[in-house]
Amino acid sequence: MFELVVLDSALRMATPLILASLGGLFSERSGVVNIALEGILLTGAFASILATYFTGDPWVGVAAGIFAGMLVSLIHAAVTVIFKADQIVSGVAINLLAAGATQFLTWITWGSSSNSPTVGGMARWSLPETWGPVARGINVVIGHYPPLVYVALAAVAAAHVVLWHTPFGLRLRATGEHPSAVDALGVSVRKMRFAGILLSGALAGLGGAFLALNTHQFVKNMSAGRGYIALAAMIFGKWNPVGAALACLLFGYAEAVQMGLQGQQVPSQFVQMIPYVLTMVALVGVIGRARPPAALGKPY
Amino acid sequence: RQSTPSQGTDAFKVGMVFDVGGKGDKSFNDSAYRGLLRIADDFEIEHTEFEPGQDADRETGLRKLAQAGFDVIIGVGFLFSDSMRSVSADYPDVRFACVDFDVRQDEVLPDNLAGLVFREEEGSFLVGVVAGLKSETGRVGFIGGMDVPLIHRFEAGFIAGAKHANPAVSVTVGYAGSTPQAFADPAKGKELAMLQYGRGVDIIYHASGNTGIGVIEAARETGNFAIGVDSNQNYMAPGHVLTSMVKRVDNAVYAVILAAYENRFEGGLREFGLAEDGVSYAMDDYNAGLISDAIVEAVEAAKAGIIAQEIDVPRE
Amino acid sequence: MPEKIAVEMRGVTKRYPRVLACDGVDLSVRQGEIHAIIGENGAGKSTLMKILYGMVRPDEGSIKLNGKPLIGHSASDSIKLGLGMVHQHFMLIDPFTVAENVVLGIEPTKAGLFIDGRAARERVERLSTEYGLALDPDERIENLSVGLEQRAEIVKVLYRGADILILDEPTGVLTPQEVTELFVVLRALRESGRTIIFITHKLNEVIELADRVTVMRDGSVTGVVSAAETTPEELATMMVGRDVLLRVERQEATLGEPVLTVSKLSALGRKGTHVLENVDLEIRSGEILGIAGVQGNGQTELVDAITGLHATSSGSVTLSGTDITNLKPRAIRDLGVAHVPEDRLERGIVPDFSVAENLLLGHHHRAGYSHRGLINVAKMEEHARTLIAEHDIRPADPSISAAHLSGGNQQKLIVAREFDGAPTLLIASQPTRGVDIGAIEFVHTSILKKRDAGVAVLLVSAELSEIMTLSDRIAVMYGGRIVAEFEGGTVSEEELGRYMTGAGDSGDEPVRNRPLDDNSPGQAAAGGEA
Amino acid sequence: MSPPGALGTITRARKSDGAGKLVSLLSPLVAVLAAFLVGGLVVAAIGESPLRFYSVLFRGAFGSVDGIGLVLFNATPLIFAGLAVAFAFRSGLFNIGGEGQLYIGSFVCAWAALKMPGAPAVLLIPVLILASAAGGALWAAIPGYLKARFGVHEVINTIMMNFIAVALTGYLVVEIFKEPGQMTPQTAVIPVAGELPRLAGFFQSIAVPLPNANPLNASFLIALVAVWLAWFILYRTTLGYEIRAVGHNTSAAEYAGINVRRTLVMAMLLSGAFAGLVATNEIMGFRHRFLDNFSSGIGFMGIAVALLGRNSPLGVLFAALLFGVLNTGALEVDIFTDVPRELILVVQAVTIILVVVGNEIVRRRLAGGAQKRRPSKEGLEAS
Ligand SMILES: Nc1ncnc2c1ncn2[C@@H]1O[C@H](COP(=O)(O)OP(=O)(O)OP(=O)(O)O)[C@@H](O)[C@H]1O
Ligand SMILES: Nc1ncnc2c1ncn2[C@@H]1O[C@H](COP(=O)(O)OP(=O)(O)OP(=O)(O)O)[C@@H](O)[C@H]1O
Ligand SMILES: [Mg+2]
Ligand SMILES: [Mg+2]
Repeated sequence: MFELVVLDSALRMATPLILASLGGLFSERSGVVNIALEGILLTGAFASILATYFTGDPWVGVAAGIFAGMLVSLIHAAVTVIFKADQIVSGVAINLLAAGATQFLTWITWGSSSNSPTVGGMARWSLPETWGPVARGINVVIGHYPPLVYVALAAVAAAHVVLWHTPFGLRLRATGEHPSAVDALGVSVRKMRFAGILLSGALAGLGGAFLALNTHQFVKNMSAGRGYIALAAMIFGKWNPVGAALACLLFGYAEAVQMGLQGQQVPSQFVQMIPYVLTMVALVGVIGRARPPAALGKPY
Repeated sequence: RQSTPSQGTDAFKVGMVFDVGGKGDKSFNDSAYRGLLRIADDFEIEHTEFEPGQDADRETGLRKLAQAGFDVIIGVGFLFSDSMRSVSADYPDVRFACVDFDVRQDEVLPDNLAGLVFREEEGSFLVGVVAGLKSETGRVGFIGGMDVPLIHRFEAGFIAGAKHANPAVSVTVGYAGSTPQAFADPAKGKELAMLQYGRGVDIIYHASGNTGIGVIEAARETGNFAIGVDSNQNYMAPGHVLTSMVKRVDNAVYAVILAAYENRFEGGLREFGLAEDGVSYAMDDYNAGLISDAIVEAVEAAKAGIIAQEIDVPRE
Repeated sequence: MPEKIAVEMRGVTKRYPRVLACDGVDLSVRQGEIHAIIGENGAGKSTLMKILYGMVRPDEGSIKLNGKPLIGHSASDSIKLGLGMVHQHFMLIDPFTVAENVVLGIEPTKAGLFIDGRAARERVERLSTEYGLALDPDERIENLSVGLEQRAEIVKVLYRGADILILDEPTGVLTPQEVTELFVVLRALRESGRTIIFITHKLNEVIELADRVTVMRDGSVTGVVSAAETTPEELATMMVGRDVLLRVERQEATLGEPVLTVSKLSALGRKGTHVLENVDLEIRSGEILGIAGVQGNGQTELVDAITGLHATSSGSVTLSGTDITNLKPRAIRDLGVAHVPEDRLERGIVPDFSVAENLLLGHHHRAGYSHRGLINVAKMEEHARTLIAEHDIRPADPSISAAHLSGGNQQKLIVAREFDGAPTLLIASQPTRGVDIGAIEFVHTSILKKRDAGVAVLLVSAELSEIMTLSDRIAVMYGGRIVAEFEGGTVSEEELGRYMTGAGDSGDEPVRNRPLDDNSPGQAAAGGEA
Repeated sequence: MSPPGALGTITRARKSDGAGKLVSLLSPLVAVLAAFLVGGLVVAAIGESPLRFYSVLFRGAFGSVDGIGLVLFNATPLIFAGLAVAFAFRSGLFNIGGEGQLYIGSFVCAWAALKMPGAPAVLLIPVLILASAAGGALWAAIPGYLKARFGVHEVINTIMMNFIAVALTGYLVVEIFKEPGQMTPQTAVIPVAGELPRLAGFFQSIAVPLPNANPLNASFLIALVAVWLAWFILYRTTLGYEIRAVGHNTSAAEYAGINVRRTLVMAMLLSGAFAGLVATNEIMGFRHRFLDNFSSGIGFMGIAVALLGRNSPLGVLFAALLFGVLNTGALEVDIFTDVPRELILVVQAVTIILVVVGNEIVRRRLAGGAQKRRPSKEGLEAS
């Protein structure tokens, strides 16, 4: 099952998961649980199609997806950071809101609460062929996947650098571990948490944009639980960008294999269970106990 | 919701309840909806449609429509079969029609319930012939939505048609899932198709509702061909949709409403095949350049053969 | 030396919903001095310091720093102005390294973007060598001892360029060795011209280290004295407002059979180190054994090990001849062990339960209250009314939630519950921590009453005066071991203090001021097992 | 024990006295009204009449005996799902797994019914009720055990188990138990003896004209009993006392000799049992068979219901009724107005958000005279 097409498929299916789990990571590293990832993905997907539909430019769609993701995460930030309400409950409500609002808006815009029309997709990256064989060679590499796949991989590296090598990352992680210590040093916990949650929204919104633009259409509930899987991947990856991305790739691979295995005797439902069962097993400690940020889930 | 019915007036009123995938799927539901719009245009008919939110709403929604004095109520999709049975029994004066009715063996339908079923295998056979003749790699593919007998009919007809045209052709088969959601997952459809194309398949026929939008997308992206289903989907990726197996749900819906409108509605199972113009393959400007005259001739020959019952099309 | 004033607070008042934490407090600290602030629990010391540091906003009053008025300042303003604070509860991030903790908030950067790890490490190393605060910058906080954690806190403050350092109870959690080292550091800091404000409960420390002392009681200042010109007794009187030692009526103990016998008991802590080592104890019926010691020397673990809340690694605990080592807490309770826990809110009560429900905690499964899995609500309320009346818990309403009781009344609730139902062994951990004088007296009388009724009492307290007043015998714990044992009234506070700080520690055998008789712990344990 | 969970603690509703109690009771009401207002504004914004919108909505729910019957019918599964969340919440656990638990409960119910074709109703009905509860309990016990034994946060595990339950029942119904010759992924119909009676007959006998076709059935009565039972267990049994003690203060519970692990598992078991009882309505009362994917989020709605009901059994009952009204009206709105039903989802979501925010505001107002907490909990834990 290591055919190139299967691996390709795995990477594409992992892409929205990777973006969303990186999003989850920034929020949770700042100490805020983000179950709202599911709703943010969905909103990002909707917004990207809406913007692409009206401008014809999928990159505007991408920007709209990011923006919409941040907008939704702003609700989460307000509810959990300013009002200090329960973070899980806020996330659950936001997911409900996103499901209702995207369907409602789809209906308002296109007259069907299930489907948008199809829009133009994103062109693959390429250098002009006239630049000669080298350009053509490069095109084989950079044109192999949709552009956002590369963006997602770059985001993993960027997230790693930001979290572990910048003052912002240090403070963000510190906020998730011990907010009163951060406060005592004169760093605003509120600002750090807002930043973490907004970044979370931007990344998950981008993930939603990929999901929708890759199929050229918005379909109701098209996030289909990916937000929760992204959350699981983040935990599986022990709250590290690289670990989370690897977990997403594993989940994407499991799904690709399931499709590739069709016609053979494995019931698809069992292959579908793999990521979930893996996560549970991983949490119990087969790969070592995952240690969440100490102040995760605690309002400050 | 084009024209909201005014309750209590004498106008002839039709209610339509959609399947999973909903309005705008450019496929099955849209085909039914087109039929409704057309007859509403042709006659003085008020109509309303909706998509049930929760499963129990399927039955409750049908009942609400019946209570509200609708004359004809149409359920789009086999998931309505059970609810149709019970609601039609409760409201004998209202006429019901269910597209793709999931009939039981030896079941006798009541007078006010029409089951509209199609011989999809016949239309699928024709597009199978197209695929068999057109394929350069000798490998064609089929992607179904939900793994159920209804979709197996599409698969069986397609395989038979492809082999009929080219006995050496091989057919790769994939399904998006085993729940109704499998008809509404274009992302999954695209990946399934990418996998098949990646393995050398150059034409994929999909019977997967909304999911197929992804299949057609994959055809465009990889420069291969797809074959549409239910509605004419040739326009969706010009140059990449070879043809569509058109299931004339619109015609069936039109016919059943018209019958009720003219007071000659009859319950029972109604079958639509090639002979009844209930299924066909789509030819238009979008695919004129893709299908040679030779292929058209072969398809027409197969069509004549099926109508004349000289060709036996398998159902599963 | 010119007398420049570093910190000047005038008329500072802070009201919390139910308490006046600071009531018109004046504080004046000279530049270059070590200024101690002392006072009982809840006197308002920490609040005053948080106000100075800008973490808490005062309701009234003014603050001047080096002559300049501070208005509505925040913690980050204070840092910029050269104020640094080491909090009573350390503010360190466990999974981070020392260097990361130190630079957090003011990180040295490369290219203006990335943290310069090498520079951070070097700065920490420079600071630690300069003041003799040996520390490995790359070690994670979670691997440090409390003493080293405190060093990291001090380096953190110095890194921010503080020349006024506030240390809130820095010695409460340190071993004597660490205290000595800390004092060396603090003196070195004073030599370098820095000003130090130092909060403590320990009067000897004040005399030893400080230049001047401000004493607080109930939110106000009761005196400012020069350390050289005062005595611990005088300070204590200022702190408490009357004679130091509480006088309680107590009769001669009538000893009965051994009730609790602890023999060669050892237990491991979270980090795998020995928190209890070969502890031997014996308490007879009608006797109070007081355990003195600096917090964190194994007292908590000893109590938890006896009550089944902390697993032991070797040794045994015997209750009236029954081996109860590592039994479940409920089994131990059911054998007649009552336990006033050291942390009221953490363990002693369920704040969201009603008073009646709280009074049932731990008894709720017993016959009379519970029948075939059902709670007898009428019985529960009757029980509550009786105990509320007996112990004068206010307000006298069984249905009010315990969170709404004052601290003293919460403590009375726990005492009422634990003293009820004829225990044979009563363990009282810090029974008067954070309660007002009236309640202290009540608790002390109750403990003595129990003793006189033949209950064996294990009293653990950080308050030496409490230990001295109540105990028939006193054991001193240090480093997880019993280092000395005395008959009540045969030992002075100074002597106890010496053992508590490890100074009197000569070897493995505890020091005893009386010949070991037949009832020595080891033999009694053996007898119990026979 | 009780290691800090992966997702931290849940803020708990706190008991407050006198006027505070009134305010905290009023705040959800105000939140609901405010959410309605938001919904009305949206309706107006798309150019429809909010008045007509709400009149259609409430006509659907209250305009006829049939409508009221539908409200109760739609509320029934939400009562069970809400009780499941509320009950676990009392032990400090957040059971997001109601969806999975009700699938397993429903499947077990249908399977047991099909296994006992000849059994008489007096035997079959109690057995099926127990089977439903047992199925849900079993599914919930797994995350409960993993929490108690390994400290793995129940939120993640219950989410995972939702997905697994849907896939597992999907497999069973599609591959093994599908009704032969049919396309729909559903089991055969359960024996008539296992069906719960509809309530139309009873209501007609007391001159309430509930139509025969109305799906309201005896499961609603079971739901009322379950509300009482949940309250009774929590407030009148030793187990309930221990559950609440663990939920409010784990270390105090441990100190008091309560077996915390066992209590957590028991709380999850009972919570899952409530979720499993959804089957009494969906399988025994209405569909009479297991249909793949039938739930469309009842379990998740249960979270909202519990929250709105402030996690008290009686509150759950009222919140479920409110959601029943909204869901019933939503269909009516969908059919008879130009506003799509999805707006109701938005109203529900806004209600939840406003309720939590309102709770916090009220709590902070009340905290003025009541708070007796440590100034800095974090500091304490770190040192
Ligand atoms: N954030 C707060 N909210 C309510 N009350 C508070 C708060 N902080 C402190 N208090 C109360 O103010 C009083 C003074 O507390 P403070 O912490 O200053 O005492 P302290 O002198 O430092 O005592 P200790 O020696 O125990 O540290 C106490 O009664 C305390 O309960
Ligand atoms: N299902 C029920 N049947 C009968 N009485 C009930 C029921 N649910 C609640 N009650 C009564 O209402 C009271 C309030 O219940 P509720 O659960 O709202 O308490 P609460 O104030 O939230 O308490 P806490 O959250 O501290 O447990 C209960 O003490 C009980 O007497
Ligand atoms: Mg203090
Ligand atoms: Mg309550």
